[in-house]
This record gives sequence, C-alpha cells and structure tokens, in this order.
Amino acid sequence: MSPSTPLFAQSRPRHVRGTISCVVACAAAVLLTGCRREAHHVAPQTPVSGGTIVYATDREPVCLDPHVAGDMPQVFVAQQYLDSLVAMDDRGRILPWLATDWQISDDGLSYTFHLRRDVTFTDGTRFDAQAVRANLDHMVDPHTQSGTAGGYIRQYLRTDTPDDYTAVVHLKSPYAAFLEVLSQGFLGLESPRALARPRDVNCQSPVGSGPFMVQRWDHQNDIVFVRNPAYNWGPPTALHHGPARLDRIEWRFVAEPSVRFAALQAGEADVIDSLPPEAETPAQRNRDLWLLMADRPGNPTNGTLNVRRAPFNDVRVREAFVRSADIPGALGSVFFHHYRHAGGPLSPSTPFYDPAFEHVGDYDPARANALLDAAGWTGRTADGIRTRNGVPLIVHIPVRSSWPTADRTLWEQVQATARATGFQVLLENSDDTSVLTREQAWDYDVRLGYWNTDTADVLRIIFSSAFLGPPTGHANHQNAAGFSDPRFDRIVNDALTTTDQDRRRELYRQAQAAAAAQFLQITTYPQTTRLALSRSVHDVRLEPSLHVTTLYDAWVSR
Amino acid sequence: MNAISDIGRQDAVLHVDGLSVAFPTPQGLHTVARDISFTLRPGQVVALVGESGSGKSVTARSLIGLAGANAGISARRLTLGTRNLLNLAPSDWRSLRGREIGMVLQDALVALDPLRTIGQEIAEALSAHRWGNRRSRIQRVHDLLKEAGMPDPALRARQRPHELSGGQRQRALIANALALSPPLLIADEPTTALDPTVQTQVLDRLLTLRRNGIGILLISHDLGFVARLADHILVLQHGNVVEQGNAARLLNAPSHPYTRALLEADPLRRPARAIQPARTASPLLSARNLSVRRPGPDGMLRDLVSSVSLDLHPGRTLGLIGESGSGKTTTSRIITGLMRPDQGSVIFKGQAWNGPERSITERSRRPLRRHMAMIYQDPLGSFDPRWTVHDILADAVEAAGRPVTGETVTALLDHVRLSAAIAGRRPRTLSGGQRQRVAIARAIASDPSVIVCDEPVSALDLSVQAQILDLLDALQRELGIAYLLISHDMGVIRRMCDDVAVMQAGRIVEQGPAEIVLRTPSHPFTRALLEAAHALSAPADSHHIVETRAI
Amino acid sequence: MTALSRRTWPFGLIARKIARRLANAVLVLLAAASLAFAALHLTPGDPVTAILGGGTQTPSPETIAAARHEYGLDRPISVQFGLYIARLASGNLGQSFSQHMPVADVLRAQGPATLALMASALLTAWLLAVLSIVFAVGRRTTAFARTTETFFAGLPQFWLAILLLWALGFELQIFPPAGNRGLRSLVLPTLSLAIPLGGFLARVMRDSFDLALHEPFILTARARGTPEWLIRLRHALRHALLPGISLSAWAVGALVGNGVVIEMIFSRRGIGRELFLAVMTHDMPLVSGIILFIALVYILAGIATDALYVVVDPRLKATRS
Amino acid sequence: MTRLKRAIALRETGPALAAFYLAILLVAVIAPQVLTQTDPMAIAPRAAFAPPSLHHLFGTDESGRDILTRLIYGARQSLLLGVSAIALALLIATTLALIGGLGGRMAERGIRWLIDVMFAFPVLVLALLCSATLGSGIVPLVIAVGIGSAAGYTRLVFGQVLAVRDAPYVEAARALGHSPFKIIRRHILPNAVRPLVVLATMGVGQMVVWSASLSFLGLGAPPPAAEWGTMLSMGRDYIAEAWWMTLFPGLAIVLTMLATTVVGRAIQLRMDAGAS
Repeated sequence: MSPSTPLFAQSRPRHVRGTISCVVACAAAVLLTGCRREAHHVAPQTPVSGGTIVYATDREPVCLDPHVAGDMPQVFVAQQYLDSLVAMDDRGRILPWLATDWQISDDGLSYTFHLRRDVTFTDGTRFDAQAVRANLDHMVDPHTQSGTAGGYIRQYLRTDTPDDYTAVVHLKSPYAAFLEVLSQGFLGLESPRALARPRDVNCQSPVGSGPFMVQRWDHQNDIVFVRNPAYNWGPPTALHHGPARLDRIEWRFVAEPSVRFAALQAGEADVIDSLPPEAETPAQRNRDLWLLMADRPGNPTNGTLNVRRAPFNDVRVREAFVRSADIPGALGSVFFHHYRHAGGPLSPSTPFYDPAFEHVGDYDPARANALLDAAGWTGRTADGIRTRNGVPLIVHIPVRSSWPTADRTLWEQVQATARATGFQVLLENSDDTSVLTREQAWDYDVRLGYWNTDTADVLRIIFSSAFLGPPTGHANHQNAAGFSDPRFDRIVNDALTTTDQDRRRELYRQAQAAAAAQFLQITTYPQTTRLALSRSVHDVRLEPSLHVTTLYDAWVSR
Repeated sequence: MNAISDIGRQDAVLHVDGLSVAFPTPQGLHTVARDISFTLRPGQVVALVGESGSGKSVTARSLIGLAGANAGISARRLTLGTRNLLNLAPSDWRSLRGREIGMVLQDALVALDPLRTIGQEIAEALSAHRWGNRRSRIQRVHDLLKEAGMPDPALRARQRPHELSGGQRQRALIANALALSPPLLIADEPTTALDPTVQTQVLDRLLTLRRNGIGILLISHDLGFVARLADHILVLQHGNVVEQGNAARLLNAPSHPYTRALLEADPLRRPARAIQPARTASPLLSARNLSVRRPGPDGMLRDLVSSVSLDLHPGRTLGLIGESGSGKTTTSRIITGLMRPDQGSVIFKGQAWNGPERSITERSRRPLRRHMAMIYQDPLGSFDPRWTVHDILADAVEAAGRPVTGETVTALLDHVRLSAAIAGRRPRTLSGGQRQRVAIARAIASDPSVIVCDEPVSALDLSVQAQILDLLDALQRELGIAYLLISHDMGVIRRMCDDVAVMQAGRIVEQGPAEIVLRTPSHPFTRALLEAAHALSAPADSHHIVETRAI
Repeated sequence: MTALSRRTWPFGLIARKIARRLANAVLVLLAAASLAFAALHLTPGDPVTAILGGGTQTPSPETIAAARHEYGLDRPISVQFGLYIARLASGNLGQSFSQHMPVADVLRAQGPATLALMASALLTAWLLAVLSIVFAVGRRTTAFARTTETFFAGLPQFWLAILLLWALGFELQIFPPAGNRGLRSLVLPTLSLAIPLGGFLARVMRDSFDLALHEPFILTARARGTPEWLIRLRHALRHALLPGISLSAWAVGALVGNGVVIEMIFSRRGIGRELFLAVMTHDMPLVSGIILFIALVYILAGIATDALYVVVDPRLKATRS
Repeated sequence: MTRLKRAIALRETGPALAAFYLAILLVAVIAPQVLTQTDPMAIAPRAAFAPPSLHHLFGTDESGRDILTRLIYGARQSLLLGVSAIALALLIATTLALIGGLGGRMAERGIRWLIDVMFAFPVLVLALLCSATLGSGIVPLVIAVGIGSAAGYTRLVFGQVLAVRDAPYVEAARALGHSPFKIIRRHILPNAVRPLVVLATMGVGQMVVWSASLSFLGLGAPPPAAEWGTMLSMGRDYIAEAWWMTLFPGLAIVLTMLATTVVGRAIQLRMDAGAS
C-alpha cells in the first residue's frame, strides 16, 4: 500500500490532542455515540434523500476490483459498492453482515457461514453460497494477481456449499484473524457473473451488492457512483436502513494536496481525503468545514531496519539508530504538530495494541552514542562519521519517487539528527520499481513502509520467518527486517490457533514486547484517514475495520 | 542653371532648392547631401548620378519621407506641385506616397515581396489609399499590367516575382509605382544588376512614361544609361553636386574631372582590347561537349548546360557572355572541377581534369589545382569570416606548396596594388574594390596558368570596375595568365577578351575571336546583346559608339 | 530519355517523396519502439512486483509466476521482442500491466486532454509572440520587448505554474486551481506553458523579422503609402514565420512528452501523467505506447511544418511538397 | 545625441548587471562560506517555515534551514550539474552533427533519422533509465538531462555544420587544392563550433531547470543536497503556506538563465564584431 495513501487515526477520546479542536472530538463522538448534531454546530436537521456529493481523493485505483492487486485507493472505492460477509465495529468486535451467523470448528479449520437470503447483486445475480465460493476462489486464484486479499487468506483451502445459503470455508491451518480480514473491504463480495469476465474487464466495471453501483470510470478524472435503489442490507454499524440517501457520488482524483484543499474551499468538492497537514489548521479555522479523522490499525509508518547485514545486524547499533532520530521534533515541523508519534510496533487503534511499548525507542542521543561506542564504532572520519576498523557507519535508504514530499522531509530530518550521533544516512531516490527490486534483493539498511490491517496478526506478516520469502533469489518478502526468531514465530502462530480473546491479547503483548526489544523499526506516525468536509455534508462515516470512508449514510443539506 | 529653375516654376512637379540631409552620429552631425537644387517639370527626367556613397539615394528618399526617422532634412524650398514637403507629419507623407509620388527601386526580385503575388502587391498600392473596392482593384491591376505591356495580365497577377521573366518583373514593379498614376516617379537604380536586354526594356518603359508627361527623378551610377533618358543631370560626389546641367552638354563637354572619370569608367567608352595574334599552340584547357541535366522546380529534367565546348589558350582571355540563367556559372563550375558533368570532358594541361568517369576524382585533380585559380563574383563569401587578409593569402601560398613568409604576403598585396597595412584586417572591413583585389591576390598566390573569373566586377562601381579590369589586364601581361572571364556585361567582355563565347539557354550559340564576334555577330542573340549594350551607353549620335562600331 | 522523363517525372517525383516520407516515418516508429523495448528490458527492475501493487503486499509466489507468464515475461527476451514487434505490426499496442486496460484505450482516454492543452498553449504562445513582435515599434520599445521575451523564455514552466496557481488559483481565486472541467480550468496550465514558449518564439522570429524590415520590398511598400503596422504584419512578419514554425514543430512534441510536471501541478489528466505512472512501474507496453504516440506527434508535426513552409513561402514548393 | 547615449548606456548596463550576478555566483561556487556563516545542512525543526525576515532574508524551509544559505551553498552543485549536463549534450550533438554533416549522404540521412527518434524520448524516460541503471545521485541526473536535451542541440548544430559545409569559402578552399581533412580542420570545425559557445552559456540554466522538474518527479538530487531544483520542488507542497520556499529558488534559477543568456548574447556580438 503505497505511501501517499490517506493516513488515518481513530480518535478515541484518550488520543484526542489538545491541538485538535472540538471538531475532531466530535468526529470521534460521531463514531462512538452519533452525537452528530452538536458535532456539526448546526441546527437539528433530519436527513434528506437525494443530491450528489463530490468526493476528491488523491490517488486513482489501478483497478476497481479490490481483489486484484489491492492498494488502499481500491478499498476506498470498494467500500461504496461492495458488502462484506462480516462487519467490524469500532471496538474490534465482529458483527454479522451478509452472513447472519457462523460457527467455527474447534480445530479452527472450517468456518460455516449462514447467509442472508434477500441479497442480490446489482446485475440481478442472486447472492448465495456459490457467490461466496466464487469470491474466495477468485481472491486466491493466481491469475487474479491479488496482492492483498489473496495474501490475507493464504490458509484458504476450499468452500463447500451444502445448501444455497450455507457456505463452509475450509482452511489449511488455523487462522484466528480470518473473520477480521474478512471484514475488510479488500475481501468484499462481487457478483460471480461479473467475476466470470476477464480480469481487466472486471477492473473497469465491477459489480457488487453495495449501496451504490459504479456507473462509469473516466480514467484520471473521476468515478461516478449511483444509488442502488434495491439496497436493504446495510451493515449493523450503519445509521439507517434501506437505500443510500445520496443519488450520486462523483469520486474525483485531484492528486495535488494543496489543490485538493483549494477545491474544497472553493466549493468544487464537498469532501476531500488525505487533507494535507499544512492545511489542517486553516481547515479548523474555516467555519464552513469540519474534519473527520481516525488512526488506521496495523503497523505504523516506519523505517524497518535490515538485520541481515551490517551495521544493523547488531542490536546495539539498531537501538542507537532508533534513539538517534528525533521523530517527535521532525513530526512537529513537517506536519505542523498535527501528527502524533507512534512508538510501538502496532498503531494504537489495532486490536490488542499495548501502550506499554510506546516509548521503548525514544530519542536519546547520549545513550545512542554510548551504544555505538560499546559496539565498537569508535573511529571518526574527517566529517564526523563514525567508523569501525575503517568502515564508515553508512545507512542506505532507498526512497521511492512516489514517496510524498512531507515524508521525504521527515527522513531528511532523521538523516540530520542521526548524523549528530555519527550515522551517515544516504537517502537514495529512485523509481518505485527499482526500489522494489533493491528491496527484494535485501539491498537496503532501512526500508520505508507501513501496513494497514485490522488485526494484530500483522506482526506475523512483518516479523515472522514465514514471510522472509524464498531463501535465495529475488522475491517479495514482507518481513522487511529479515528478523527470524523461532520464539517469536511460535508466539504469533499460537495467536492464530486460539479464538480466546484474552489469550490472544496476552500472546500479542509478548509479540509486541519481543519486536520492540529488537529495535526492528523506527516507527514514526500512525497511518491516518484525514477527511475535510463541507458543513452541508452530514453522516459521513468511517468504516471501522480500516477506517475507510463510507457514504452510505451520508446526506447533503442545500 | 538659373534659366532652368526659373522657367515655368508654377507648373513644376517638384522644386528642390538647397536641400541638405544629415544624420546624427556619436561624432556629431554627418551631412550626406549638401545644398542640392533642381526643378522637375512634367515629362522631364532629372538624373542624380554618382557612385555608392555619393548621397544620391538618400536625397531621393528624403523626397518621399523615407530617409529615416533620425534624418535631419533642411531646404530653402521643397515643394511637390504646390505642396510644401518640409516638416510633414508621417500621416501626410503616407497619403502622398503612391498617390503623388511613385518609387521604383532596383531589381523587382528584391523590390517586390517575394512571398506575395504581384497582383496583391499592386492592389496594396490601391487599397493603401482606399481606392475602389476589391473587384474594381483587381480590374485596375489587370489594366495597369496590360498598360505596362505585360502579356496575359490576369495570369501574371496571380504569379510571384520569381515566376516572372526579368522584364515582366520590372514592368510589374513600375506598374506598382504608377498604380495611382502619380505625377512624379522616383526611379532609384532601376536597372542595376539586370541583364542588358531587360535594361533596354526598362529604358523603353521609362521613355514612354516621360512621353506621357510624368516627371521622373532618375538615380543611377551609370552615366551611359542616364544619357539615354535624362534632360538634366546632377553629378554627386560625397554629397556635393560637382556638376549639373543639360544632359547633352554635360555628356559631350564634361567640365568636372569626376564627371569625366565617370564617363571614362564606362567600359564601352574605353578602347577595345588590342588584338592579340591568335596562338597556334595547343590549348591550355579544353572542354568538350559538357552537358549537365538536373530536375527543375517542376521536377522535370532541364539542361543546365548542353554540349558546351571551349578552348582556352595560354596567356589569352576567353570571354563567356550570356544572361543570368544561361549556364555560364555552371560551365565555370565544371571547368574548375567543382561540379561533375553528366557528359563531356575537360582536359587541363593535357591531363583528364573533369568528366563523368569515376576515375577522375578530386584527389587526382589536386596536384594540378595550383595551376588553376578562381575569382568569385562575391569575394566576401569566399573568405572564411574568421580570417584576416594575411591568413587568407598565407593559406593560399601554403596550398601552392610554397613557404609562407611575411614577404610573400606583402609581395602579393603589392602585386594587386594594396598596401601591406591591410594584411591584419578582416575582409568584411574592406571596400568592395579592396576585397576583389585580395581575391585576385589569393588567385595569383599559386602563380596559376589559368584564372577563372566569374562576374569579377559586376558588383562594383564603374570606376572601381575599371581599376579592377586594368589590374587583371596588367597581371595577365606580367604573369602570362590565361583568363576565363564570365560576364553578362558586353562592355567588360569587349574590354578584356581575345575570344568570346556567347551562351544562351545552356548552349554556346556563337564563338570566335572577339573582333569578329563583336563586329559581325552572326547569331541573332549576339546581335540583341550588342544592340542592348549600345542602346544603354551614351546617345547614338555621340562619337563613342561610332568608334566602337569601327572596331 | 529526356522525352520519356519529361512525361513521367512529376508524378514519379511526388510519388517518390511521399514514399520516402512514409518509409522514414515507419523507420522512426520502429526504431523508437525497439529502443523503448530495449531500454526498459535492460534496466533492472521487475515490472511484476510493481503490477502487484508494491512490496508491502503479500502476493503468493504462484501469483507472481502467473503474472509473469500472463505477460510473457518468462519468455526469452528475443522471443518477447519478436512478439512485441509482430503485435505492433498488426496495430496492437498491447495491454498495459499497471492500468489493466489496452494501451490503445489509455491513449484514447488521455490523448485528447494533452493535445488540447498543447494546442491551446501553442496558439497562445504564437499570439503573444506575434503581438510582441508586430507592435513593439521604436528602438526603446523593441529593446524592452527583447528583454521581456528573453525573460519569459527563461521562466521555468513549472515555477510559473506554481506561482500562477498560488496567485490566481489560491489567493485571488480567479481561475479554478485544478481539474479538466471546462475552458477556465485550461487557462492556468495554458499560460504556464505558453508564456515561456511565446518568449522563445518571439526571440527566434524577431531576428529574421528585423532583417526583413530592411529588405527593399519593405521600402517599396512604404513608398506605396502602406501604413506601418500593415507593413509589419503583412510583409515583414510573414518572412519571420519560418523559424517560428520549425520551432513549434519541436515544441509540439516536447509539450506532449514533458508536460507531465504541468499536468501534475494542476492535477490534470493527460499523457504526461500516464507516462509518469507507466515509467514508475516499468509498464513496458504503456511506456512504448506513449513513446510511439509522441513519435507520431513529431512526425505529423513535421509534415504539417513542411506544408506550412510551402504555404508561407511558395518558392519552396519545388524543394519540398 | 542624448537618446543615442542613453540607448548605448542601456545596452551596456544589461550585460554589466548580468556579469555582476554571475560573479557573485562564482564566489558562491568557489567559497560559499565567504558569503554566509550559517550551516546549510543544520536543521532547526522549531524554526521551520519562518517567513523572510532580517534574521532569515529568504525565510527558512520545512526543516528550519536558512534558504538564502542553502541557495548559496547549492550554487556549486546546481551550476556543476548545469555545466556538465550542457557539456554532455553539446558533446553528443557535435559528434552526431559532424558525422552527419561530413560522413556523406547516407550518414546525413541517418543522422536526420536518428534525431527524429531521439526526439521521441522524453527526458523523463531517460531520467528513469539512468536512475534505474546507475542508481540515484547527481551523475545519473546529469546524464539523463544531458542525453535528454541532446536531440534539440543536435538539430541546431547539425544545421550549422551543413550551412558551413556548403559555404562558398569552403568551396574556395577546395579550389585551392586543400585536402578534405585540412578543410574540415581549418574551416568547417571552427566555424561550425563558433555558435556553440553561445548555446552553451544559454543552456546551463535550462539544464538546472530540467533537474528541477525531475526532482518534482522524485528523481532529483539526493538530500540533503541544497540543489536548487530540489529545493524548488520541495517548496511546491507548501506553496499556500510558505511561498518563499518556492519563490527564491525559482528566482535563483531564472536569474541565472537570464544572466547567462544576456552574457551569451554579449559574447555572440563580440565574436561577430571580432569576425567583422
């Protein structure tokens, strides 16, 4: 999920920052209690049906079918026209949606879903067990080129359909996070008839059962959604029942952040996402706007240290590097104090997140220097770079050309602060593909990235030896640190085998502790969804699993 | 002269009294024409004669308000008809131009916009003064062209200058000036650089106009031409009128030496070349049946040169005369080995010098190169712009395989009567005459046995022409060089050549010893050329022509 | 020989010229395509990883293998090249890896926007240049115009774009800051492309314009009483057009190929942005498709130039056509 | 004649100012510390986005670094980039042009054709190829920009070579019996190369601009380099809040282009005067 994706922060009361006006507080309230009237500072209004919303976003999906590839922009679109088997609420609980209820076998290998009988896709196809099978099969089919959905359900074996409205999903191995990932839009359910078409056709005109249908996709310009009049199976988290209130959504692509905000101010757009931090304060001051923000669960925006080669094969050097970087300072200047520091391996909004590890790697130049001395990096070059037996302490960081300016600046400041402790940090610009190639070849000391998902199982994906990729040759490896520790592997795998929440919480605490102790990442800030909306727009919600915008409840007063 | 200016002052087209023109320079005012006075009556031709820099053109332009924005013009009196021309506002000038005064300059190829049809050009003269409407203008244009003796005016009007013959072009140019039939026509060098036959056509046209009662102010450097036309002549030198008066009197009894010099400079008025006994020796250079064919504008193959044969004997001068486009230059390029013929051969010093055979290459020619030199019509273009005179000559000496010393260069300059001082200068800073002398010096640097001169003097003032021709003559006597002289000017040919070849449309129509060809021309074209030449020199009754006929 | 050739030449000549032209065009396209192919295959970097959305996703090895096979990336280079050329020959530009749609469709969708911007920029540039040339009369004014032109020509397009965006888009809000909607959204991008180009054009044409002003035929025109502005516009300017035209031919292609920054700043759709995406993902079919598109634009511009040359200067009919 | 004097004065002041600016630039390139005491790299997050003031004449950037200082220190890299890129471009251009101009009809046709092909490759593509093959940094940037802009220059120089090749003085030299090599050495080369001086001076700024537009696309000089183009592109995101981050680097580039152009024109006039 490439970096310029919207960055989210779930606003639980304890996270609301003083700098953020009551607007976000109320945005939070919206999520929790629906006290939206106070939130909007407007006279009580009753929702009206009809009207169009212009939603301006930064990136265009490469394909509207979220099974294919699987980049953040896709899930944002998918959320408007797809439904999921199950839903997640803002406390991380799994609720029924298109599946009315389900049983999980004791060995955790088979899930039996009982389906709603009144659901049809917008192409008239009936939603049934066949559809569920078609979708799951489609996600794991290599030809789908699924990067995310397919990847999340690697344990998927097959689906049996004892009757039209019962789907039994069999897994190769226990996968406690299964329901959690199923609630993500990435695994939304599409019309089997549509899926039967060639992939690239389905990319252009997918069909779902959601509150809106894709009317047309004008590449690089906009996507137009229209209301699905038959819709009557909204998620339990929704504020109303029946068809969506809006007639139409114009989903525009305006890449330039400042331009996007200008469009909102000029009234050309009603809602924009990835509100640029530099625009947040003006947006708060603007009485015609309100903000809706939430952290995204998963692994925060970070630089992952490659433990496979020097200098970061030494935990002391890793800790020294982590501690030599003044992240809060950098965040303050680059993001105008609007971004909060995320210190631990998990974003605060992730289920089983444990705040205990927030400050493990805090800025501490003194300790950093001590550690480096201890690790034998005692020499100095003419311009103050530390050396060990003549080898200078250099850190190579490949930077994708698509990486946003603000994050470049962030790392430029890391570069500057780390230099003070004797690291020479090289930020190496290149095109995305070249960077990916280097990453596959482990040719980096720090890899920039983040991981948005609604389960703590992310720890397994980014740190367990199962995700090191093939021992030889070039291939994707999600475990960017190259960290391999049987004990850690056991913890995260055990966590998959139990559905007992307390047990899981305990295991994931251990996992977080293990990861934090190894100083595998410089974590900077949690990914955040940042919407700015016109006051004439109401009841825009963030779907809790990934905090993706949903416009099902939204309505406009004009 | 008072007599002239007093008679019929009231019906004078143009009255000029004490006109002076000056330009500001960083060094202060520079006067280019001083105290010029004359009166021009209908049907009269007044001529301003002088060489380049004499201020004649500026004078003419100041009469039409085009001497330039910063030109300081003063006069005791300056009237066009009854209208005072002193300190007119630009708009007044504009309303005068074309309507009250027409102007004709030089070659229509440059004097008419090459990108527009002559119809458009002439019509503009009408529309500029809001004359008639589109249709009537088109009609008027056709009438004007017909009147100017242009065949098939409707077609011509849609053509551009480069599509017309020289004569038609000049007619169009004059028609353009007369579009609104102004009483006064200013003709600035109307025949310079034109073929003689075209010049006579222009002459005839101007004579007709004079007969029709138009007042003509003629500007020219060519006394011979002026003599055919002018009633009254002013001779200018460095902006001063050195002599003026009735044309016939002034031509027959020139009082001022400069006027005499001008008259003498006219090659036709100078003695023809003393006849050299034809040598029996085998030719130094002989060309046989040279032919070159190239696709023309329409894509059709055209013969640039066809079966041309020439013999050049040591120490003699062979003149190649013809009008522009007759193939003279192509022939010279073949003979100098700069261009390969499709057929034929050139033998130089008994060796195969040029021909279609691949065996003949530049490499095979190189050892002989030093024996053949060239003098170009445009010397400036033939010098590397970065080089000084010294560089140029040194280079030539070196090319001839002779050691280069300061003396050799000085000696060369001395040969061509140039002071060693200019060795350090770049050609661009030299006068036309000096440049051509440098070109000659370069030519003789390798002491060649043949020099091919392509229109060596056509770009020069008459007096300078005379000097250059004299120089070539002298060098030939000193060094025994043979010349192949290419020219369109009968005067030059007659002055310089032992043998003459007349070219027309790529063929040699007549060839032989000068005295025979020039006295008893057998081919009609040769005769036409000669008549044109004589028609353009001093009046038929003047004794000079008689003399030329007597050769 | 002569007689025969006289009859056949004109047709032969024209036919030959057209034939040579076409042959050359095909050669250029072929070379461009091959170079694009070679370049993108010689550069390290596996398109498949890019296709699959980047390194932070979890495509299974099977998925990668499948994708590689689907796009024939598992075949030997020589075979891939052969197929590629064969496909092009049959007029098929192939399927874009990253966009999940035929390259032809991408071009069809994005081409018009870019061409529109390019055209309006070119027209505006000409307007500016001609105005500045024709109406800057007098030594002082001309000197001023010259300097201004040089200054304009020196302005980096994107810098101008940002400043215009800031001043007219954000602060004064005269023009919409972004998008592809309506003519008004075309104004700012057009200006930021046209002003530098216009300065450039003017600079190129002014010299030959001044030369033309000293030609005798201008004197003739003045002697006719033609008003000065008409002389400049009708006579002198026309002689100054040729260098401007050939510069435009070059500019046309440059605008298409390098307009990406402008398209990004104004969040406009277009070929440039598409090229950027394609390049970032090593999307070979799309990159070479766009390169071919640009090459084609150049070729057409070249033909248009020659046509215009003859229109402006009929004397050239012989040499060109 | 006062008007004349004024005009002359006017003609003099332009180049004078330009030369003065370039002189300062030269100092910045050779010894930046002479012009400023502050460290261009030292960040001060607290002082970020400070508007122009007496303390920071051109304001500070997103890391609180003084923009004026960075401009001064950036001069070296930016100009080095510009000069080497234009040098590369002209090297390619001249070589191709000479081959095409003097290599016979086939070579001539070949080069014409090659130019057409080169034009079809946008600088962006070349930049990518270079960064992908040569890695990130200034060198690939120079190569990309150099090659990318070579096509245009090749066409210019090619035309020049053809013009000189067919010039009458070259023919005259042949008529004198000089060998082809001598003619190329003595006449064609020098006269074909003369205008390059001007092209070069004017090209430097253009190259800097190119590198700027590449850093827009994330392929620019690696940080913390104070390369002008990179600075400019960094400022773009903050244009609404910190216009100075965009304005001043842009001005530096534009003034450099102007100055070089003006000086280039002056040199051209000199050379023509010298030649005449």
